Amino acid sequence: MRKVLSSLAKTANLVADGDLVTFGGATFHRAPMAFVREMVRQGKKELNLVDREPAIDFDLLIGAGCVSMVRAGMIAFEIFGMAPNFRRKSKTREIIVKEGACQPIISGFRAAAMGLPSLPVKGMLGSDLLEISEIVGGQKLFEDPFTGEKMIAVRAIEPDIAVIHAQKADEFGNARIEGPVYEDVIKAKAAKKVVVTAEEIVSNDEFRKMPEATTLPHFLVDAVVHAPNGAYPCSCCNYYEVDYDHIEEYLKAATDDRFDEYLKQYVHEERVT
Amino acid sequence: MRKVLSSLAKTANLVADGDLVTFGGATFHRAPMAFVREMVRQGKKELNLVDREPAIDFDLLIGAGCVSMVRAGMIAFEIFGMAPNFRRKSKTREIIVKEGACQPIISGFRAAAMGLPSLPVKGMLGSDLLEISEIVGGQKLFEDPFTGEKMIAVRAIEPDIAVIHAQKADEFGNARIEGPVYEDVIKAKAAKKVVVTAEEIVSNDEFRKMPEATTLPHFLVDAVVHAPNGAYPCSCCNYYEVDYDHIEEYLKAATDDRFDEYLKQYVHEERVT
Amino acid sequence: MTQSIETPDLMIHAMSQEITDLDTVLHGVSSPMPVLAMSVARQTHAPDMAYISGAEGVDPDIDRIYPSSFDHRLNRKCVAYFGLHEAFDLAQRGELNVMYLGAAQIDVHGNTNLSVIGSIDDPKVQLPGGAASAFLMPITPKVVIWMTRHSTRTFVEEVDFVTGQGYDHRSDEHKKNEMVVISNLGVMNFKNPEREMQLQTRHPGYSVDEIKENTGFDLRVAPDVAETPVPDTKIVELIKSLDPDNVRRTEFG
Amino acid sequence: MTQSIETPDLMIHAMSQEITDLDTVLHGVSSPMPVLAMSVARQTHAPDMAYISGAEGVDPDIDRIYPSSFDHRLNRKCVAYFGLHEAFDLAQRGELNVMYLGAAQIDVHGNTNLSVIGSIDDPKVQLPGGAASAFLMPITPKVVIWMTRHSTRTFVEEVDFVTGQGYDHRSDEHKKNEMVVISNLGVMNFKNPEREMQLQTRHPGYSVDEIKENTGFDLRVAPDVAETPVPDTKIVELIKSLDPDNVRRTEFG
Repeated sequence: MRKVLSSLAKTANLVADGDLVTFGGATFHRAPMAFVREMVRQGKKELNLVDREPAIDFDLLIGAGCVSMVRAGMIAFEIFGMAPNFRRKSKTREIIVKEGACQPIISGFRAAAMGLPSLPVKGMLGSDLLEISEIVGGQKLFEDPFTGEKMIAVRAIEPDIAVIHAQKADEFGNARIEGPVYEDVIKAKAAKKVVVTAEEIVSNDEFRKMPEATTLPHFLVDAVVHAPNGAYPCSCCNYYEVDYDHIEEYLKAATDDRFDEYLKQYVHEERVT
Repeated sequence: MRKVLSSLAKTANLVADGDLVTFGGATFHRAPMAFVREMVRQGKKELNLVDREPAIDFDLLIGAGCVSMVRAGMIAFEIFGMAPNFRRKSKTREIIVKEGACQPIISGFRAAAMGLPSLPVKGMLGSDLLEISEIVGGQKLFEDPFTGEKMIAVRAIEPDIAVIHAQKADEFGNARIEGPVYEDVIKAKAAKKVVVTAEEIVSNDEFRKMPEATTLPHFLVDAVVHAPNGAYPCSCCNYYEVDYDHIEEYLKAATDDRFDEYLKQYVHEERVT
Repeated sequence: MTQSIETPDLMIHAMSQEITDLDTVLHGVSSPMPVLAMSVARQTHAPDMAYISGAEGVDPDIDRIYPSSFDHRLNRKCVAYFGLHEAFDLAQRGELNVMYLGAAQIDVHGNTNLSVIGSIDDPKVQLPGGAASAFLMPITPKVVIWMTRHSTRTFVEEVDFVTGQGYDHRSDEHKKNEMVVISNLGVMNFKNPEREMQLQTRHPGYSVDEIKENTGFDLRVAPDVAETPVPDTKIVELIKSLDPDNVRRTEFG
Repeated sequence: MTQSIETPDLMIHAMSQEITDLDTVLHGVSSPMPVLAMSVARQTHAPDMAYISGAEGVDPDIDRIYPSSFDHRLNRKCVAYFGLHEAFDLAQRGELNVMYLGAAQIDVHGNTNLSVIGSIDDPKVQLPGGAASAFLMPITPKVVIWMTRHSTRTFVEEVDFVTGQGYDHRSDEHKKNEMVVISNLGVMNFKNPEREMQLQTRHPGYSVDEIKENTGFDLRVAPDVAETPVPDTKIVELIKSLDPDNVRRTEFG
């Protein structure tokens, strides 16, 4: 194991303009928001974002002008309604939306995690989404070599970088996620580069005391960043809950055309540890 | 959750002659030996066994005349040498051996676990094993629908029953495996029926205190049996180690043509709790 | 106002009735109504069902809901974690019995739209996306669609975009699977040979004609059409206690 | 007798030298020699390698070995668990750098046989099986084959059955991957344009001619053939301490 402890600024530098990027977590939970804000500060451009059910992480990057393409099963603010910047910029065509379905996106990550060019899935047949996906090259009808059953082959999704916020990590890149893991292990295996941001940096011994709790072994991780409150305003199980008030404040700012103010206050003037 | 706590005798009754059967564990570790011995006592016939790297579990059933077909990546007693009954009965053609390779067997289980008719794997091309597998229908060459890359499709392996020995279970079928898990979760998802034998039956509350440690949720499990020392002479992590002396005794009995004595002493006259 | 207060509870109760004991049930994102329906079912007529939360907890002891359906507090005292990709594998194996899905539009064949209003190439409104609909609709033994705004704009002759597959977009094998639509006006299913939507029960206070008027196609009526059963006080109290902040009402805005 | 005592240690040391730091390395079943080689590498020249045990532990702190290479005590103080199916995914991604495999027979092209002696339809001897060989041999950047009984019966003109693919059974892409054969007589590789086996180093006490005589085909000799380096006392002591019961000697029977 070699030491891979780094800083937000340095690791965000690993993201190149135009990269295919995915994040750990789901909707308002354990998204790597500190890293997302650093990406905004670094002025990333033309990112290609992919995830199953993202929310404020994608919307913030879209609102800040970092994104040119989004592929997701659903992007929304749950009961709070539409993702405001996504809604606006998809209408003006400032971003291209490639709607997927959750399972093909998960299976695309899985194919890449397994080192396969594609993976079969069921369902999908008969949906207009399939047609769109076929056109953009993400899915293809094929027949199972044994049964002849009509299946959908989902092309591997291999992000240039996956950023995952964990509760604990050590300086070598071992990471422990507490509570729901979502597709985070799959994403880490699928991506070319993996950055873990963590609430706490603990000793390697802590991991060796409870190896069954280790979610990501060090050899899957390229860099680790100490980022306390790194998921805020999203939740981080065992550390803090979603700040639903902040979500509403975000929505209000984006809807009232005061998103620049939001960015100034919460992103550009954020004090980074 | 409904209660599924049962007995060795009743659950072994779930195995029908001719069934495709797999076991949890690997070589001398956490094989469900108490269940295997009960299968011998019940005189199962013409079983079709499949696993990645089995050892004494398969060999005991073969020696007792319960088996007609074996498919494995490797079946051996590690440094102790050949599996004695497997060696003898494969030579006399009393059992049919379909040699697989570990990855196609694991991937066959995975395909079934994922509800897919087949799953692609890499490697395999150029091995005579592939030819054999193609003849028996387990593997097929195909081209990836996107890249055209030559891949091997592995047909799903859906055992009629998977028997898994766990350290802890509750009366509803929730099970916790400690230490290495091998392909046990995959097998449980792949099989039509799943029996868990467990060192200890603990309360449901024990599971709710540490849900992240639950290996198999109840809805994957059809029956649970309290089987202390249920992996013996194999190991059960955190409970007991392999009894290597017993392994040597077994080998000696089988090699010296005293296997009936072994069966009498350790299987037929075993006192079952 | 009485009606608007009661409709969510009536719907939640109806949604809960679609679960039979021993069913394995999953809910998705943005799903306060399904979370409540599953909780009610488990605490009343289906105590042995397998409850898989979108937040990944299995059989959690839910004391209350939150604005996010993935809030990890919804995993309180769960017995295990089960990831969405695992639940989807279960669905591919045919072992996920019931799933709840939403829709912005639905048509006579049960096609749902969660993608765009208008044309896909030049949408009037970009919707949030279908999430698991296109995957789960055809292959799940029972899909329950809940819609809180039953009108001629949401129950349409033909959806603008087929996100989730109705019966006319399915293979023969997948035509066997059941769909139930539970709206703020009534409960619809497709239990006829043509697999077209029919009214099975009307919510108290709504006539068959009123419901037909609010539907953008000629809505069939089941021969045994009846009134939607009203939940008893105990169930209403249960729902209230599980949702003290009235999260369930946000969908009725 | 001195020679027979030292050969395992000489081989283990040679096997350990095939690992460079930062390599991700896996061992399989029935593998006391690879376990010792990986342990030696990690405690000497490759401290940062990723060690994946066949017993599933990652970077365990191994104090001693056991008759079974899957003995869970080999996971002592590991930092994580990583299942074989996960390690195989890693291999399919090209991220498993080194794998150790056994063989009952090997030929000039590096084809290995672990399946049958004689014909597959009427085998003289049914062997235990190839385990991961057919999967990993072509796709792994470096495969190290260890063989403890170098003779004309094990190093053969043509294997009875191709379990693991030699270079003449590989696609052009997979021909790029390296193979090293470490026997009780010497170290062989395939570093020539024809990808045929060649002697790279001979173990102390064996001449090139002796090794060629014990080989069932015309063994090439590398232009820079040399003597296999002998491990220093510290390494020999380390091996001894890791294997107090001489498990490593069972393969030399």
